[in-house]
Amino acid sequence: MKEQNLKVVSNKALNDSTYELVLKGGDINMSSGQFVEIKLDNFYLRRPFSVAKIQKSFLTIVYKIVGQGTKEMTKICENDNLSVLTELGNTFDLDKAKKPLLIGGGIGSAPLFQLAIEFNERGIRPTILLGFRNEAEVFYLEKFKKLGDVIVATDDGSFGEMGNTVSILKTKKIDFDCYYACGPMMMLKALAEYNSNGQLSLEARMACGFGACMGCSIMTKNGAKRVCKEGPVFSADEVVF
Amino acid sequence: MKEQNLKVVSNKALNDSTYELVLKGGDINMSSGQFVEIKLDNFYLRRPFSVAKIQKSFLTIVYKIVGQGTKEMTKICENDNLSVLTELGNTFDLDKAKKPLLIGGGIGSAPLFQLAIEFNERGIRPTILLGFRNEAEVFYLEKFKKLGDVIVATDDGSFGEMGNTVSILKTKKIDFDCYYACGPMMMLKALAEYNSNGQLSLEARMACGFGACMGCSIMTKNGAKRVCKEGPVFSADEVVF
Amino acid sequence: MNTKVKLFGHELKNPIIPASGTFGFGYEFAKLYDLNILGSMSLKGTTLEPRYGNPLPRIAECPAGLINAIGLQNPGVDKVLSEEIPKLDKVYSDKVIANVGGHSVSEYVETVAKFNECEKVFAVELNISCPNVKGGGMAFGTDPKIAENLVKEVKKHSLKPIIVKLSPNVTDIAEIAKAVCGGGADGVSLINTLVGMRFDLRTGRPIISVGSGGYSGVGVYPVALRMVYQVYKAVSVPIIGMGGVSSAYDVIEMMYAGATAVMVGSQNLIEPLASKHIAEQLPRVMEELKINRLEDIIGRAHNE
Amino acid sequence: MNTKVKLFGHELKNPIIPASGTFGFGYEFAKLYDLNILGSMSLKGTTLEPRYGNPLPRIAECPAGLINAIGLQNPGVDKVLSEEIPKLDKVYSDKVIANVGGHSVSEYVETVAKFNECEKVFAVELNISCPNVKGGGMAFGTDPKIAENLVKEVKKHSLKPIIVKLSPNVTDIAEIAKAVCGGGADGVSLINTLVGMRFDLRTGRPIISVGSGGYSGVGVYPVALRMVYQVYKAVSVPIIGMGGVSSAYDVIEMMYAGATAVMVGSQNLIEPLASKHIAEQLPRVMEELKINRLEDIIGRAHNE
Ligand SMILES: Cc1cc2nc3c(=O)[nH]c(=O)nc-3n(C[C@H](O)[C@H](O)[C@H](O)COP(=O)(O)OP(=O)(O)OC[C@H]3O[C@@H](n4cnc5c(N)ncnc54)[C@H](O)[C@@H]3O)c2cc1C
Ligand SMILES: Cc1cc2nc3c(=O)[nH]c(=O)nc-3n(C[C@H](O)[C@H](O)[C@H](O)COP(=O)(O)OP(=O)(O)OC[C@H]3O[C@@H](n4cnc5c(N)ncnc54)[C@H](O)[C@@H]3O)c2cc1C
Ligand SMILES: Cc1cc2nc3c(=O)[nH]c(=O)nc-3n(C[C@H](O)[C@H](O)[C@H](O)COP(=O)(O)O)c2cc1C
Ligand SMILES: Cc1cc2nc3c(=O)[nH]c(=O)nc-3n(C[C@H](O)[C@H](O)[C@H](O)COP(=O)(O)O)c2cc1C
Ligand code: FES
Ligand code: FES
Repeated sequence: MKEQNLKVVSNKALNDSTYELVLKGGDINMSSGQFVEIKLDNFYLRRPFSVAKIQKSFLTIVYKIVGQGTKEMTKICENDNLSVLTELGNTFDLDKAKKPLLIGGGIGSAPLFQLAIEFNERGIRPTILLGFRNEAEVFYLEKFKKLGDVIVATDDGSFGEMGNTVSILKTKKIDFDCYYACGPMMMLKALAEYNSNGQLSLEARMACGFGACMGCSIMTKNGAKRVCKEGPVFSADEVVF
Repeated sequence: MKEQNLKVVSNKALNDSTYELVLKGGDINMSSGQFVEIKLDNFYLRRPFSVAKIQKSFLTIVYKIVGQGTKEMTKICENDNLSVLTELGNTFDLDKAKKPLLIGGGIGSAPLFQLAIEFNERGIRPTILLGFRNEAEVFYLEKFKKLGDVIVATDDGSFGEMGNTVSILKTKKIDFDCYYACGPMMMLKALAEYNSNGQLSLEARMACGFGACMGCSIMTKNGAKRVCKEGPVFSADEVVF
Repeated sequence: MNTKVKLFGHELKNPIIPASGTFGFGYEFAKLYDLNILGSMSLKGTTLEPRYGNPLPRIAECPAGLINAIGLQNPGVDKVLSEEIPKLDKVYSDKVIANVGGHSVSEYVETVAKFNECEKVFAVELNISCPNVKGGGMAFGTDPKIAENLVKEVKKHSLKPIIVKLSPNVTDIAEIAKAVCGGGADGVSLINTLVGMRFDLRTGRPIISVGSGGYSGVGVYPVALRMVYQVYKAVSVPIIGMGGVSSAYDVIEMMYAGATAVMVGSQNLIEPLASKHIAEQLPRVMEELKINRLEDIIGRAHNE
Repeated sequence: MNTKVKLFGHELKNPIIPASGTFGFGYEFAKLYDLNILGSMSLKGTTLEPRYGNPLPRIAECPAGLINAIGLQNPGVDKVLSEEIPKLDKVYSDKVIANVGGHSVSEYVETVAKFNECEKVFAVELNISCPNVKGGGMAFGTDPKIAENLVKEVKKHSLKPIIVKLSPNVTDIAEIAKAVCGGGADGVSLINTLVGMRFDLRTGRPIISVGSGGYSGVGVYPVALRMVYQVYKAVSVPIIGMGGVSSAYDVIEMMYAGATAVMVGSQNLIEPLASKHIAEQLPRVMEELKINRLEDIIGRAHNE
């Protein structure tokens, strides 16, 4: 973990409710699955966000407006400086898959982008299953298509297949050995019940984000683990939902 | 009273501990004696400052670093926007004097600058007695000299006369009919005891600054009065110290 | 968006009420905005006799609020009735809440009774929780028996509904709430200020002239919410919630916790248009949260 | 600048101590900075048996702090002694304070006694004020008789000085402080968290899984200062002050109020280097305020 001051390169809307924030700074030594915590003016706690892309000293996150803090974040401007804790949490384990399936639910698709990049760096083109509520929420589609074979589903069928990631997974025959999923807790739970051979990136309300407060401890088959420290990536077969 | 967003024109040091902040905004309808309240980021209460100069839509305050808020104010930059309550408090009564004496103690000299301007506008050149702790604290000297006959005293004699405003007033023969004073409470008290024909600009710790909280009420011979509303300028003979 | 709420049969156009002591007697704010946007207002704490209050300094800043020790400065109930309320009546057409402080049961009783004939006042808020008055104020608010007895006596002589304002400086606020309801309180309001202190970095001495004072502002908000929630579980009279409210979102949370109406205090002092802004923001926030009728959400946090 | 203070004969190089529950067992912070800059540290609350604590969410944000309801998650005293403290010992050379929670007198007694042989620990802090554990924790801290009796029993079996950590959720904290001193407490620490709540704007339900939790952070600072001041007047044992401390200026104010040492809690969570920064800032602030020996200012607010 490091506390860094990063400069805002850009902060732009990808769709009505989703933004992309690009930061530039000294020393970004991170991999897919890890997250950062951003300090916002006038908010007490930092806000955790997965890295969506890491490239040399550029760090990209993709965030969805869900509350006061993320609403405020849309006002961040180019050249602003942000205090960011970097290198938080563990990483996805890429060794688990020869034929990976990446499953993203809504904004949970964000960390899968960096994961897809890393698989491509290993010469593996993953299958990518993305679920959104509706067409308006889709983001990064063209970018994902460059990195893998993409299936998109929307709850209302306004784009791609109609359904959610779990229903698609159950009905469509997708060839994969291990899946990597991030999205709403409900989705992750349904996935884990359906197939335990996967990795799940979890969320929890956090105070510190670096292991000091026990605010984010979940129960696993191997005892209590902190989402921010032993996680956010857990094996689908160990999480006790 | 008005709540306004004013733009910072400049914020520069006059000496080691004294700064001048110039703001520009819509509608500055104020006179000498009145004050403004400035909202600072990360501080709950606004900070009250007398206007040192008003010129069309430009408003100047002169402030001294005494605590966390004024220390933070030195970081205000050109083009920043500040939320300011303007047109607060009453004004000096210029009609009281044909031969005015303006008495400033330290940073209390600031509001006397606008007062001196107003006397000049009436064709009256005031006598101006300014007391400082030492040479390093003197500010606006050349500017004051253009507007009146200036006597400067310092506690340690490092500049001008040695002594404080009250001792100078007692020993030097100064020709005046009514005085106008702003400075530390101790000085104002000594002045009022020595000569009751004057106007005093008082300070008090304030919450609102516009008459709502009763946080700043002083006792006067005419009952309780709010420094922020019936004041900050009071007649020397009415204040109960 | 229906923002109406009812208190003791009296309908407020919205639940936004400036809190006692942070809005004077209201009329001075009329120069800033049309007060008729407000659901009601709670007047400055009034005592039988005029009071100057505590020596200065009465105010100390805190990272997320302020400490005050005004000491109930007010012109006395007679002048409030003959001068202040008539002035307010000219600029505000709805009815208001009188706020009464005191040092003894008889003083409270006598002061409250004086409002009986005042049509502008639809309820009297009994401040038994002021931490800034020696030998009175808060003492009435921390002992359930003393509180109950006071309310009983006051009720005997009052023709108006009595709202009892509760102190947060207690181990069990629900116990006090039950006691004042036992005494006949028609409603409760909470929270008053938390006792707090600050010290002068240079001298080491307390900043407030009388040592400690009452702490209010956004810093007390989570405590206020918890206490409103607790009291809602304990009693069935309407609750007026307050403490650190600074936005329409905060109003909604207070109402979820159990408040029928919400008072805005310190925020008026740092942002003079606060109560107006909150009242204006409320319908927009209701729309965002898909709330059609504000009364429907009172106590929603308690639904299973 | 002499920043040394003494607690029970043990000399601390400065009064800065990370507060229990906000610093884990310390060693994980050693990757961030050299812990030896800290006067001491208070370990995560420890119970006889391992505890998972409360379900998630355990954290809710507030405008000037946070609410936590961890529920004393810890690996149990045996593992703390055999694994956690040895790990800490490798990266921190000074002695530390163990923090003990419990559900019954016997659990407290047994857990405290286990630290008797642990050289790394120079004092045990008895948490009788945790609002997050049902049927224990805070109940011990709000009734003076129960508190006194607990301390008495613990003292019989402890070889270490006992610091009793007091709850701010009481009408009269001085009364509890006197009671625990009557029971033999060697020192007191305060404040623990204030009970607070937040509600989900969308559902209306409490955010914290168990409803309410403990509120801490800069928002509690004025309450903490007042209580330290009150307790200093009431008892003569050393006081460890905490609650909302976020700078060396705050440390000075706490000491003026009566604290011999000062704990830094929530600030560690939002600014990982907070305790280090405060320890570094302290001599500079002493110079600015013309304080040569820090011990001289303890309780200065009480000088006439
Ligand atoms: C490890 C991790 C990675 C994440 N990655 C992303 C990402 O890449 N993109 C993205 O848009 N979001 C991500 N989130 C969720 C994101 O942190 C929240 O949406 C955000 O904090 C909400 O802040 P707010 O102020 O808008 O919401 P508010 O509800 O106003 O926030 C109040 C408090 O609740 C917390 N909170 C609210 N919702 C959540 C949530 N779902 N998870 C955790 N804390 C929450 C906030 O952090 C804050 O402390 C991630 C969360 C975690 C734990
Ligand atoms: C009507 C009026 C006019 C003023 N005009 C000027 C001026 O022209 N130039 C100038 O430099 N100063 C002026 N002051 C004093 C100025 O407001 C304080 O020096 C300033 O608020 C200190 O803020 P701080 O954060 O640095 O100090 P801190 O001590 O950190 O502030 C803490 C709190 O105490 C209050 N406070 C501290 N000292 C004073 C004080 N002497 N008077 C009132 N409140 C205080 C602050 O406003 C704040 O609420 C004036 C005060 C008043 C009431
Ligand atoms: C300056 C000031 C004066 C107050 N005077 C009174 C009063 O006279 N009577 C009363 O019942 N409460 C009084 N209060 C308490 C407020 O009405 C309110 O209960 C408290 O401030 C909490 O709300 P807030 O956090 O929104 O300010 C006063 C508060 C402040 C800040
Ligand atoms: C996440 C968290 C966990 C805590 N756990 C404990 C604990 O185990 N034992 C204890 O005595 N106090 C615990 N506390 C209370 C703190 O030690 C401290 O008393 C309180 O937070 C006030 O200080 P602060 O405002 O500086 O945080 C905890 C506080 C927080 C925020
Ligand atoms: S958020 Fe503090 S331990 Fe995970
Ligand atoms: S500061 Fe509020 S009335 Fe003067």
